[in-house]
Amino acid sequence: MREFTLPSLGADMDSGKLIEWLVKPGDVVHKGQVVAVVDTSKAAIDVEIWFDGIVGALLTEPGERIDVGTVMATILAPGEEMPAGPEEPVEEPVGEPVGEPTGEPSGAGGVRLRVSPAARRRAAELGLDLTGVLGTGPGGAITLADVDAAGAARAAPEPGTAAPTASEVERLEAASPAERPALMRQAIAAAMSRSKREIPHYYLAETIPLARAVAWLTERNAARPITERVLMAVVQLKAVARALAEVPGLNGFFLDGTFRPAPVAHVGVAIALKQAGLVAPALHDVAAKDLDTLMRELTDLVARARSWTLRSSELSDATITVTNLGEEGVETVFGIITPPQVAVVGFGRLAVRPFVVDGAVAAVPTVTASLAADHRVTDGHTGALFLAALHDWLQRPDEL
Amino acid sequence: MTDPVPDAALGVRLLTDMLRVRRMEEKCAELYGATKIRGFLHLYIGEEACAAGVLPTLTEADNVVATYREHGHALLRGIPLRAIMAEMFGKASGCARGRGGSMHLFDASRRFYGGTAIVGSGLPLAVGLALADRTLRRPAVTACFFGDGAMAEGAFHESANLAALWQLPVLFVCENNLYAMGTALARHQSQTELTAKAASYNMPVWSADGMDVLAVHAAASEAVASVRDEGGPAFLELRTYRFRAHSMFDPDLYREPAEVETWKQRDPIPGLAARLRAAGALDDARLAALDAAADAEVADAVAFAEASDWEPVADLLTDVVTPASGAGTGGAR
Amino acid sequence: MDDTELRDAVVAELRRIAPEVDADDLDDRRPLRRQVDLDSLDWLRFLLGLHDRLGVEIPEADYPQLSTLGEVVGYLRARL
Amino acid sequence: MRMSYREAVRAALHEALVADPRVFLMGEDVGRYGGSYAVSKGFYDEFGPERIRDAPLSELGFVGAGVGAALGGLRPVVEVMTVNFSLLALDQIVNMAAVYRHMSGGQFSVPVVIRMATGAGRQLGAQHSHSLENWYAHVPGLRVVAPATVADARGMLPAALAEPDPVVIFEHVGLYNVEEEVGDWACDLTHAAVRRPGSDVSIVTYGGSLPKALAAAATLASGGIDAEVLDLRVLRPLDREAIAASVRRTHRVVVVDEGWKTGSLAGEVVAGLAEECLYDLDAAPRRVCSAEVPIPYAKHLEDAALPSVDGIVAAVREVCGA
Repeated sequence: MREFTLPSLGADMDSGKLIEWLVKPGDVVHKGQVVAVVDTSKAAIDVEIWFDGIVGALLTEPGERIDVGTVMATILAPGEEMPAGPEEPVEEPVGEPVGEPTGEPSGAGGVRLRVSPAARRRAAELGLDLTGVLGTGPGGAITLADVDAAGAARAAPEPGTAAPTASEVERLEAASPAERPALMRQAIAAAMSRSKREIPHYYLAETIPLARAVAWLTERNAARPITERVLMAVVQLKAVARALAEVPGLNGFFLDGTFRPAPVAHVGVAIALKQAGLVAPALHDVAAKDLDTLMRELTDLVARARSWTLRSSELSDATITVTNLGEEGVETVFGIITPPQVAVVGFGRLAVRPFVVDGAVAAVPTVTASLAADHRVTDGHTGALFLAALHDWLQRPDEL
Repeated sequence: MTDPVPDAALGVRLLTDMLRVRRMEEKCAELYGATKIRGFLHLYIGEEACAAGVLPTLTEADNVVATYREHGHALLRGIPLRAIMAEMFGKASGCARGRGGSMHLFDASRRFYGGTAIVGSGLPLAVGLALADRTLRRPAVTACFFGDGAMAEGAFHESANLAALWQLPVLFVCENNLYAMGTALARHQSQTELTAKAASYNMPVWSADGMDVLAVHAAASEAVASVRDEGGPAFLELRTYRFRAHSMFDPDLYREPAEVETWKQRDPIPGLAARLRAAGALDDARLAALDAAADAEVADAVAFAEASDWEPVADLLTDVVTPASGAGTGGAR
Repeated sequence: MDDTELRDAVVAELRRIAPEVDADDLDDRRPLRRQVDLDSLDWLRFLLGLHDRLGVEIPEADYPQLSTLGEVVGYLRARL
Repeated sequence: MRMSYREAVRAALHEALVADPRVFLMGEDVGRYGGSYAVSKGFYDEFGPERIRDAPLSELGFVGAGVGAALGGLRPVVEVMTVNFSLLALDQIVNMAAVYRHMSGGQFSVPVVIRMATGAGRQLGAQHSHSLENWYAHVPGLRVVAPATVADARGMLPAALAEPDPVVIFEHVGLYNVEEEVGDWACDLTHAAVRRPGSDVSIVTYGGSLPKALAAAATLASGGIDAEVLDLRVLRPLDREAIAASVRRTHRVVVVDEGWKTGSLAGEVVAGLAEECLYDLDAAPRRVCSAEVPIPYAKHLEDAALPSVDGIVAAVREVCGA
C-alpha cells in the first residue's frame, strides 16, 4: 500500500483545500492521472498521482484544508486487498515509524501482512498476532520459521540481543509470572537459533582504558544528589552511539538481502529480567541526548522492563544492541546479533588491570569492549574502526 | 411402371425394415420438437434403403461402424428400439446409458461400433477392426458407413490406402446424399465420380441406386462377397438423398425445394410398396399392418424411454476408465 | 522507627526492585548484591528508593560501606 | 543389471511380443528400418511383417487402425515418431480412443498403447522438439505416463499393455542413451515416486527433466538446501496425494516441466496445490518451464529455451528465501 499525499504545488504552498475527488475507492489510477482538485489559494489546481494503483481509502473530505504532505488517500498495489480493519493504529502511539517502509515489520496501519499461507495457519494455531514479526521469506514474507520463532518468542527476546515483537511482549505481559520464564526461554531459543543459523558473525574485542572516564564520572557524581547520578553504563551507551555516527555500517537492519542503514542509533539495552530471561528495549536516538536524559530513560526503561510495561516501539526499534555483563564479573562478551540488526556491542567487567601507559605498566581501570557483527554487511575492518572510535570517545567523556 | 421384384419375401422384409426406421425417425422429429430429444438429431428419412439394403448382407460376426446419422443402422443391426429411444432421451436404459445420445449409439454384443460424429473418424477405426480380424484369422467383414463429405477427409484416403495396402476386409459404404452438410457434391469434390477415387487405391468398387433397396441389397451382396472371398477391401457407393434438413438445426437454405420434391418422388418406401403390390406380394391390409406394427414398436419404445430412470449424477464419472486400472505389474518404481 | 521497622522498609524497597526476594531468606551479614542479583542500575534504583522513602542522601563514595543488609540498615540508622 | 533406456524399451517390447501373440508393433519405420530411435532394431526379422508392421506416413490412419485393432481384440503398440507428428492423429486419440469407453456407456474399452518420443535437446528444431504431454494429460479416458528412469522404461510398457484403456507413453529423446542399474522394474501406472527425499523444498518433475532436477538437488545440497525430487511418472491421472504429501513435508515447491508454462502441467500441479495445500505452503510456488518460443535449432538458443539445472537451482533458492 502506498500513500497519496498532498504535494506542494508551488514553492510558496504550505497547505491547500480539497475541492473535489475525481476518483473513488476501488478506481484504478495510473501515473499522471488527475485524481483531485485542490485550491491552493491562488487557483484550483489539478493534482496528479505519480504511481499506478487502486484507490483504497480517501482520507480527506472535500472542503477540508490540509497541509502539504498530509496523506489524502491510500493507494493499493494491483491485487492487494483493501485493508480490512480500521486505519487507526491500535494500542500505544508509536513515536517513530517502525523500521524502514519495506513492508516489515508488517502490520502497521492495517496493511495486509505478507505472510505465507503455512505461516498464516501456524499463527492461527498458536493464536499469534503477526503484527511486527519480521519476514525472512521471499519478498520479506513471514514464513513458517518466522512464526515458530515468534511463537516461541511470544514472551521474549534474546540474551544480549533479540528484540521481541510487540505481540510477543503482549503475550508475556498477559502470561502469568509463573509462565513467563518458559515462554521467554522459548523466545530466546528461537531468535538466537535463527541468528546463529542465518548470520555469519565475526568477533572483535579491544581492551579500553577508562582511567579518564572513571575519574571524570566519579567527580561528576560526587557533586550531585543521588537522583542525578550517572552510571558508567550510560557513558558507554552514549559512546557507542557517537562511535556509530562515525561508523554507520553497523547501525541498521539487514532486510531482503540488503543492509538498510538507520539514520540514527536506537540502542537496544540488554536487560536481564531476573529469572525470566531478558529483553533489549531501545533507547531512542542516543547520540542526541545528554547523559542525564539517558540515565533517566534507562532507569525508566529498566523499571518498565521488569514490570512488563514496555512499549512495542521500544521493542522493535533498536538498530543495534549493547549488552553489559561486567556486573557479573565477565571479562569479555561474545554477543549474538538480534536479527535484523547487524551488530551487538558487549562490555565486560570494569576493573583495574595492568596496562601499558607511556611505555610503563600501570594499574589502570579498563574494560573489554567487544563487537559481534554481521559479515554479510561489514568486514572486520569496519568493526575495527568502530572499536577504535569507541575507544576514542571513552577517552573524552566530557564531550559525550 | 415398376421394376419386377425378384424375391418378394426379401422385398417385404426390407420394406418392413425401412418402415420401422421411417416411423421411428418421424417420431424422433416430433419428440425433438417436444424437447424430449435434444442435442443434434440427424434424420435418415429418405436414405433408409441404404442401411436396409446393406445390413442384411452381413453376419453377426461382422462389424459395423456408422456415422452420426445412424439410427437406422442401429435399429436394423438389431439394437432394440427401446434402447435406441431411451438413449435419445438420455436415459440410463439407453444403449449407451445416456452417455452418447442420438449420434453415439453403441452395442458391443451386436458388434455395432457407433455412432461417431467426427466426419471420417470411423474409417481408420474400421481398418483397425479389420486388421484385428485378419490377424486373429477371423473371417469377418467390417462394414464402414460414411457420407460423401467424408471422402474429402484425409481419414478416407489414409484408410483406403491402408486397407488396400494391407488387404484388409473392409467394406467402405459411401452413402452419397449429394451434400456434405450444406455443400453440394460438386462444390466439395474435384472428382464427383466417387468410385473413381476409391478405385485409385486398387480396390473393387460398386455403385448402386440408394433409393432402391433391392438394388442396394444386390450390390452390397456382391461387394461383401468380394471382401469375404478376396480378403481385401471393397467400395460401395449408394446414391441417395435425405428428404429432411441435415439436422434439426439446419434451415435447409442451400437446396431448391423443387429438388427435394423431385427426390421425394423416388421415396424408397412407397416405391418398393408399389412394386410389391404389383408383384402381388403386398396388399393394403398387409401394408397397414406393417405400418401399425412399426407404430406400435415406436410407441412402446417411447413409453419405455419415458418411464426409464436417469443415470444417477453420482455415477457421472463411471466408465471414463476401467475401474481399478493403473495397477500395472508392481508399485511405483 | 526501630531497627526492625527500618529493616522492613529496606527490604520493601529491595523487593520493589527484585520482587522475587524473600525477606526471611536474606542473610544480614552476607553481601547483598551476591544474594539478590542486583546490577549497578538495580543498586542505584534501590538506593534511589531508599532516598525517596527515607530522605537519606547517600554519596557515591559511601557505596563501599553498604555491602550487606546489616550495613545498609546501620548506615541509614546513623543518618535518620 | 545395467542397461540403457533404449535397451529397456526394447527389452520390454521384445518380452511383450514373445509373451502375447495379440501384441504387435505398428508405426513408421519400425520394421525394416529398425525404428527411428533404433528401439525395434532386428524385430522385423524375428517377428515378421504382421507383428512389426511398417505403416505408411498416415498418422491419423495407423493410429486409428491401432484404436480399431484394440477394439477388435489385439494389443497394439503404436509408435509415433514424435509428439509433434501425433497431432496428425489427435482425432483418433482424443476423439476416439479416449472417449469410446464412456461414450458407449462402458461397452468398449480401447487397450491401445501409443508410444511417442517427446522433448528437445537434440537440435531438432521447432517441429520435432516440443513437449505436449499436457495436451494428452488434459483428456479424460487416457492414461498418460512418462518413464523418466531406465527401470520405468523397462516396466511401464508391460504395465501399459496390462491396461484395459488407452495409454500414451512419452519417451524423452534425451533419455534414450541414459544408462542405469535396473533391478526390479515391475511397476504400476498410478503413483508418483520420490527419487530423492528431502526436507526443505519439493521439486516436482517428470520425464526428461528428472535428471536435471536431480542434478539441481545435488547442487543445492552442497549449499545447505535439502531438496526432495518427486517424479510424477503418471501425468494422467496425476498422483495428487503424493504431490500434496511431499509439499506438506517441505512447505515449498518448484515444478519443472519442459512444456511451455502457459497452460502447462506445471500449472496444473501448482493449481492443485493451491486448492489442496494452500495452508501448507510457506512460499509462493515456482515453475521452471520452457521459454515461450518454438524450440529453436541453434544449440545455445535451444539450451536457453529449456529448463536448466541452473534455472532450477535459482528457482529453488528463491522459494527458500536463500
